[in-house]
Amino acid sequence: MEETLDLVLVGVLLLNFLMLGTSRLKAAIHFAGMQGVLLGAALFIAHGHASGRVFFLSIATVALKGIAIPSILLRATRNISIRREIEPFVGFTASLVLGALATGLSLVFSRSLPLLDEHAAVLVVPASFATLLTGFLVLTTRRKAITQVVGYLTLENGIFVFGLTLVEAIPFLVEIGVLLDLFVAVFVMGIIMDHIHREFSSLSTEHLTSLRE
Amino acid sequence: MLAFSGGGDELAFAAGFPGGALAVGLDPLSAVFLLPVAVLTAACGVYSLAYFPAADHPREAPRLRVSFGLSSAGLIVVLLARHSLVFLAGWEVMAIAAFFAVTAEDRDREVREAGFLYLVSTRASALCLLALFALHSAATGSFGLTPIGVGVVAPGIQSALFVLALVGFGLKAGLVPLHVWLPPAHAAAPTHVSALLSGVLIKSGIYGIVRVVSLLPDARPWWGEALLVAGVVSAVLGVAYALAQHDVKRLLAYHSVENIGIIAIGLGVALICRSTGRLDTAALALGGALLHVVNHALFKGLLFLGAGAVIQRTGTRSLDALGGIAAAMPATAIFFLVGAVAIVGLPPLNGFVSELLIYSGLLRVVASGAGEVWLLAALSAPALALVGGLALACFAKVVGSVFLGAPRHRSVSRGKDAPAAMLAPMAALACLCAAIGVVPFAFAPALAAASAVALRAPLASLDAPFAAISIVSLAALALCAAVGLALRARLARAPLEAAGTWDCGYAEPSARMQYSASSFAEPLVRVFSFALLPSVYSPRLTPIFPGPAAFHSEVVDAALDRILMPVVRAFADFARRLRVLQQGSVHAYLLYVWLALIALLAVTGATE
Amino acid sequence: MTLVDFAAALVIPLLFPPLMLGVITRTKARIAGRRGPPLLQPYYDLARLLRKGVVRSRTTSWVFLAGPVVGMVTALLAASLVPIGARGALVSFPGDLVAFAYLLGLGRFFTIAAALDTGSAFEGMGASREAAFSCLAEPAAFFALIVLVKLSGSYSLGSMLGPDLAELWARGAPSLGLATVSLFIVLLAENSRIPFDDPTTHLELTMIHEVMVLDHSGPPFALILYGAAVKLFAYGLLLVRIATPFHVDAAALGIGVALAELLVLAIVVGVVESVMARLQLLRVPSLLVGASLLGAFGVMLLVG
Amino acid sequence: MALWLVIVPLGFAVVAFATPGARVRPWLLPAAGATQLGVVALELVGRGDGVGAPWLGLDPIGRLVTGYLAVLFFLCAAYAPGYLALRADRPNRIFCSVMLVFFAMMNLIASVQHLGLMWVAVEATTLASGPLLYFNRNPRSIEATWKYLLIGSVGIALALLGTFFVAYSALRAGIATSMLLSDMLASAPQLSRPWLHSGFVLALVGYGTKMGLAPMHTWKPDAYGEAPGLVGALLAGGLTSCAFVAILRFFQICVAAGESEFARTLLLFLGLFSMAVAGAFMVRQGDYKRMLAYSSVEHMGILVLGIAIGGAGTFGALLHLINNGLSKGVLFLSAGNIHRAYGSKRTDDVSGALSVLPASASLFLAGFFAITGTPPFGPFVSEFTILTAMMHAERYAVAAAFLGLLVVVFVGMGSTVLAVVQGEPSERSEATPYRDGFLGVAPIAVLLALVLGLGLWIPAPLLALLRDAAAALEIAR
Repeated sequence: MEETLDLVLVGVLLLNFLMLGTSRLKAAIHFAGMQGVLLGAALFIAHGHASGRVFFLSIATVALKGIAIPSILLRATRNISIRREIEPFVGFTASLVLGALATGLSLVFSRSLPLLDEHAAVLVVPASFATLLTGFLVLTTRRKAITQVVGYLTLENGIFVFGLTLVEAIPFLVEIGVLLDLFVAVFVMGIIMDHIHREFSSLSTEHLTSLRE
Repeated sequence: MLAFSGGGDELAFAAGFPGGALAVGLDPLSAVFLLPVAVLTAACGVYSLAYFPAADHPREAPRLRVSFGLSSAGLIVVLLARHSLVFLAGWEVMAIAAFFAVTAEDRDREVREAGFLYLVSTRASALCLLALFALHSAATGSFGLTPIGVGVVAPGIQSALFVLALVGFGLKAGLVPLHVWLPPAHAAAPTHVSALLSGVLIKSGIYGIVRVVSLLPDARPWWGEALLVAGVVSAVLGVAYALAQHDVKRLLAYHSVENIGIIAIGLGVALICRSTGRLDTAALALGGALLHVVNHALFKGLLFLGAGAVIQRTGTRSLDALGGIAAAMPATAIFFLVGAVAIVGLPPLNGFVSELLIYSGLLRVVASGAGEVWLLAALSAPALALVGGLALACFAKVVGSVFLGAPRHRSVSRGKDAPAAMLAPMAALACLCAAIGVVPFAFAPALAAASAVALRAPLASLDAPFAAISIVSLAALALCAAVGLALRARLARAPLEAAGTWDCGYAEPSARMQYSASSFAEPLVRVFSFALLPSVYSPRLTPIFPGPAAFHSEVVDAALDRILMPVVRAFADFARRLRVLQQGSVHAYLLYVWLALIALLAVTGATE
Repeated sequence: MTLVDFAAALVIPLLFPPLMLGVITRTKARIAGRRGPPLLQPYYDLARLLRKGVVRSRTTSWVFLAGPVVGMVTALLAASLVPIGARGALVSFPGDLVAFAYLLGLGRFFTIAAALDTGSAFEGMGASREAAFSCLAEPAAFFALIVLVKLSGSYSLGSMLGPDLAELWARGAPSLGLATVSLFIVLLAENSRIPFDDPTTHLELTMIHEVMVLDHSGPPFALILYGAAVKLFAYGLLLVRIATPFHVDAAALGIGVALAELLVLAIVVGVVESVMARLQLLRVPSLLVGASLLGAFGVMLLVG
Repeated sequence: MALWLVIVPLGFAVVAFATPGARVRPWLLPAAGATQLGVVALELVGRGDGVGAPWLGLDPIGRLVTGYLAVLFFLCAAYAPGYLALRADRPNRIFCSVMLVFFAMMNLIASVQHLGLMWVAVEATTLASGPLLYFNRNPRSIEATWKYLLIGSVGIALALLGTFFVAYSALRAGIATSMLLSDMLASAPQLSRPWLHSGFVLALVGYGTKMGLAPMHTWKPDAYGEAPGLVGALLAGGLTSCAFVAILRFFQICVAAGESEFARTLLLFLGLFSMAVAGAFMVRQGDYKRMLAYSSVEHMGILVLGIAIGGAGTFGALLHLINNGLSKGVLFLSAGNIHRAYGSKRTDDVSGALSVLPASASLFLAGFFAITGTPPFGPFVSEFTILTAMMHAERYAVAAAFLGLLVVVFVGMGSTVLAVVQGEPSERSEATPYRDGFLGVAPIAVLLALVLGLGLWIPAPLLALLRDAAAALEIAR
């Protein structure tokens, strides 16, 4: 079981790097979606037993994180027909280097925290931190509003990974609530992005700096 | 009046506060301060009916009436409060209502700016008091303003309380260099509000200092010394600045700074004597200070009301534009003259009595020669004399340039004096000034009782030569009257010839050639230029046929324009540069969140 | 206080002062090699002025006449506070030295007001100078008196200048010496003598006291002249008592000695006026501040 | 039972969504507010029946905050019909129903006893307030909403991680964790310290973002500046208080774990920093609604500062929560009226409001004096209590900094407020026909009366509630 989980998490880490390295908007969204699918699987594996509840949660995760949310974002990209590139403040190579650095730091940081033995053995905690930091990088270095949502999604994915250590403690209601919140958040952001596009004919956040001191 | 005779009553009612019962009370100390409040509020209230009629100011007058009354009421609450929250509430009601009274004519930019400066100062003062009372309640475990027993509060805390009181109340009273708000606010306010402000409101600061010191059991000598030095500096600089003013209301305001300084000198001497155990001298000096509080309310109120009558008539506050008004407004001129003689501290009026008591305190400290503190008193007494001389020069200038000589202002033609509603309050105040000057002993018991409360000492009568003062005053009045009558009788028989003023042979003298107020003050301003830093705009005259040119000199307030404003500007500049951090970039904002997280985690990591 | 003392204290300030002016004038004349007017000339002048008519400026009000009256009355009252010799003064109480200064202040206030009432540029100028200089002289006088207060341990003129004055000199001679010098400077300044002011000058621009009273004439002018003499007398009395601390027990003799000393002082003033030139007006404040510093130095010497 | 507090507004939200008439719909808001007042009164009288337990329940903090929220919401809701009648050009179906959902979620935050569910509720308020902010539908409000959503959501995500960390601290200690507050408090002494500390920091930053503590406050001026005054009042008075409650829950755990010193140090630092940043940005602030946002930042700083000091400071902070919220209601609603009348929120354009809108401008001015701690208004009492606590704890340097910053804030705020209300009325006021009306002024006046009342007299039940709530935060002391 631990090996399978690690395998899935390695996949998650890999997707982080792909996301930092890609220059294409749609690809980034797809990577985030794939991460969502992997998380659904990881949740199933982490529980270690197949109850109806676990099954439902995994399916819901895959459905929302893997399918519904990416499709909202993809719909938003349809609006922007001309410039579909990611416009970073920090170059792709530099982003990759930073991502690697972040992953390394996550490994070090998770060592410094006292983990239970069963969690020390697997990649859960470092993968969580690494994904979190990747999300942060995407949030702060990518110019388009839509990439920021992708970053936020990745950030949430990182936290979700950490949640795998607490599968016993987190009640069903909370798990579903978190998922729903995320979905609604992206849904609302999607609507706002729609309006941004309508108002400014662009999704670049450069237009969103009129409110200032 | 009730409280002068006996001990104070206390009234308490319970309320849902963490602080417990809210108490008010009246004791002789409160009563001494209450008296001028009542008199001046009434006088200014009557005066305002004619000075600021609702018919001429439909928008401002109702608001002004309310705020005027509220500030007076707040002051009364302050004087009666025996609970720090009640005190603070009264304090702020007074201060904020006074703000609205000062800014009654808020369409004028100058008024708004002055009002804002006042508002900020009063807030700074209130926050000092907040700290004061918070520390007090933390140290004593109670919000009650009752004397603290010996040994309850550590000496260091007591000193901290004193310093907070000195700064907080000093801001309100206008001790230099905390006086910056005072001149502009007085100039901006409607004149009867200036009278109230200067006459009684700023005295709440004095009351606060006296009250707080009366609560503390162990007075240190340096408290009194600090107060004495602050008083001397305020008095000298206040009057020096006053001398350099061209605006009659600013001038009177600076005289308030001076008089507050004189009061502080008395308080300082009293505190020094209290800490060294010479209670009779302390009572004498404190009695003088308290009497000066009352006196200043009377004569400064009188002067402001008189000035207001002139301003209403002529529409200008500039001394250099006035002159010869005595002919048109004889009654106002006489009342103003009475106020001027009183504020300079000359016999036979009330200012002389209180200054004499304060001098007596100083001289007794010198005479006793105890420790090293006598030297401070020995240097302060001549400083007080200098202040007296400067005040004399200053009021000679005001009286001379406003009321005497020939009119410089077109609108001053022969006409009617101010209306009765304005003259009657002035007359009442002038009579009170004379009464205290001629029969000071009538007021001695009240002063003694108040001093006893403030000094935490048993009641004893003041050891002051009130009878001799009476004799000198009466003799001066009687002799002047006798000689004056004799002269009049003699002149009635003498050949009298009217002529133009002798101008040393110049053929065509005009009113504009009179010695102006600025010129009058020039020699003294020059002497004090090291402190006043006057800016002089003097034209260069070409040798043959010079064109029209004007000479102008101006003295700005050093504490405000050379110290405070640069600091404020520097801070505002710094704040403006910080705005770079918030330029609308959501990326930067997200970065701040992360930086905060990292910083806090680092702090956490470091503490483990 | 005996009856003789009382009578003396009442009569001398009234009658004696103009004589001092006569002595000064005579001294100056003698030094200049002239015979000079008679010693009693000031009395004749006063009598003549009192008989004369009055010319009044049209701009003036009652204040113009109040000036001379108040000036004279306050000078007389101030003089009554100073003891003649070691004997008591007419009125004496703790703090009377303050009353002395402030009574003279009242007189000055009204004199200045009267000058400003004429609306003349020249009189305004004189008033301004008078106000400025006496204001600077006041601290000097106070420093001198403070030295006495500290040494004598009391603050009424009667006991400060009482019989023990000689003993005070023994304890604080340097301080009292400085105080005497500073008080002499104050006397010259307050009474408008050279080097501060030249009563005999004819150029209005350089005058102080004289220019203030340009418009006065007849009886009011007599009051002014008389008041000035009384003021000189009061200051002189103070100065000679401090400078000559002897105690003469017999009442009449003590008074006689004091008056003789006053005449000597008048001669000294005359000599000073003859040998010195009038100071440049802009330098006057420096001299007065200097006098204050002398007094302050005297006070400092008493530390310890 | 506590569940009603959430269900009632949700029910009204459904009704509002279903109601067809745009004129009638706004009146559902005050109706919901009034009903909620009744429910809260019943809740506060009864000791709770345990329905919904252990997830929902009203501890003293919950009772205090739900009661306060009901009052604030009722008065803001009473203002709403008048406001929405003026904005008849805008559809209000979403606005009304979302506002009720938002209110329901705030009640959920205050009454929930489960850390995970609390997070869900907080995030839900973020999402619900998005449409409220976006009511004006102009480019500026889009920008504000975008920033609010993004920064808010990212911050909240960190809070979720913090919640997980704290839960893991129990797991690490070998305790079967349920994330229920009562369980966490009971097992607090054994919790694994590194996880607890990091978890607290994350929760503090996360919920602090929501609360608007500097330097996570950046969304605030934009959001408050662009939102209608009504929404600003609910955000500044209600939402920030709820986020504060969320932080208090974590603080409670720290206290129970004997780690109060650690938590207080962080709170002290953030509190003073927030006040300083707010002060610096309030100086020469030319936009009076942004100025109110910085005032909110400042007062959030005061709240955490009070908790950081402890003792009477805790009491003061809880009292200040109410005082600040009600005063902010006064300020935002009256500022909204002024904004409406002048069509501008720049002080360059707006002056002489006292002449144009005597009632609103007077209330605005009174609100300014109230919020800056002028007696006899309520905030004075709470700030004074906090200051007394500082003196009592002998934190003199903190007290000096606190007072110094209050002066700076007063100067900054005062110059802006006075520029608006005083002086000659500017021509901008001619541009719109809006003037004071009963519906636009009466609710604000009632709010102000409450603020004044709290400065003069604290009713005994409220006093008891405050004391209980403060005690709940001071167990380990």
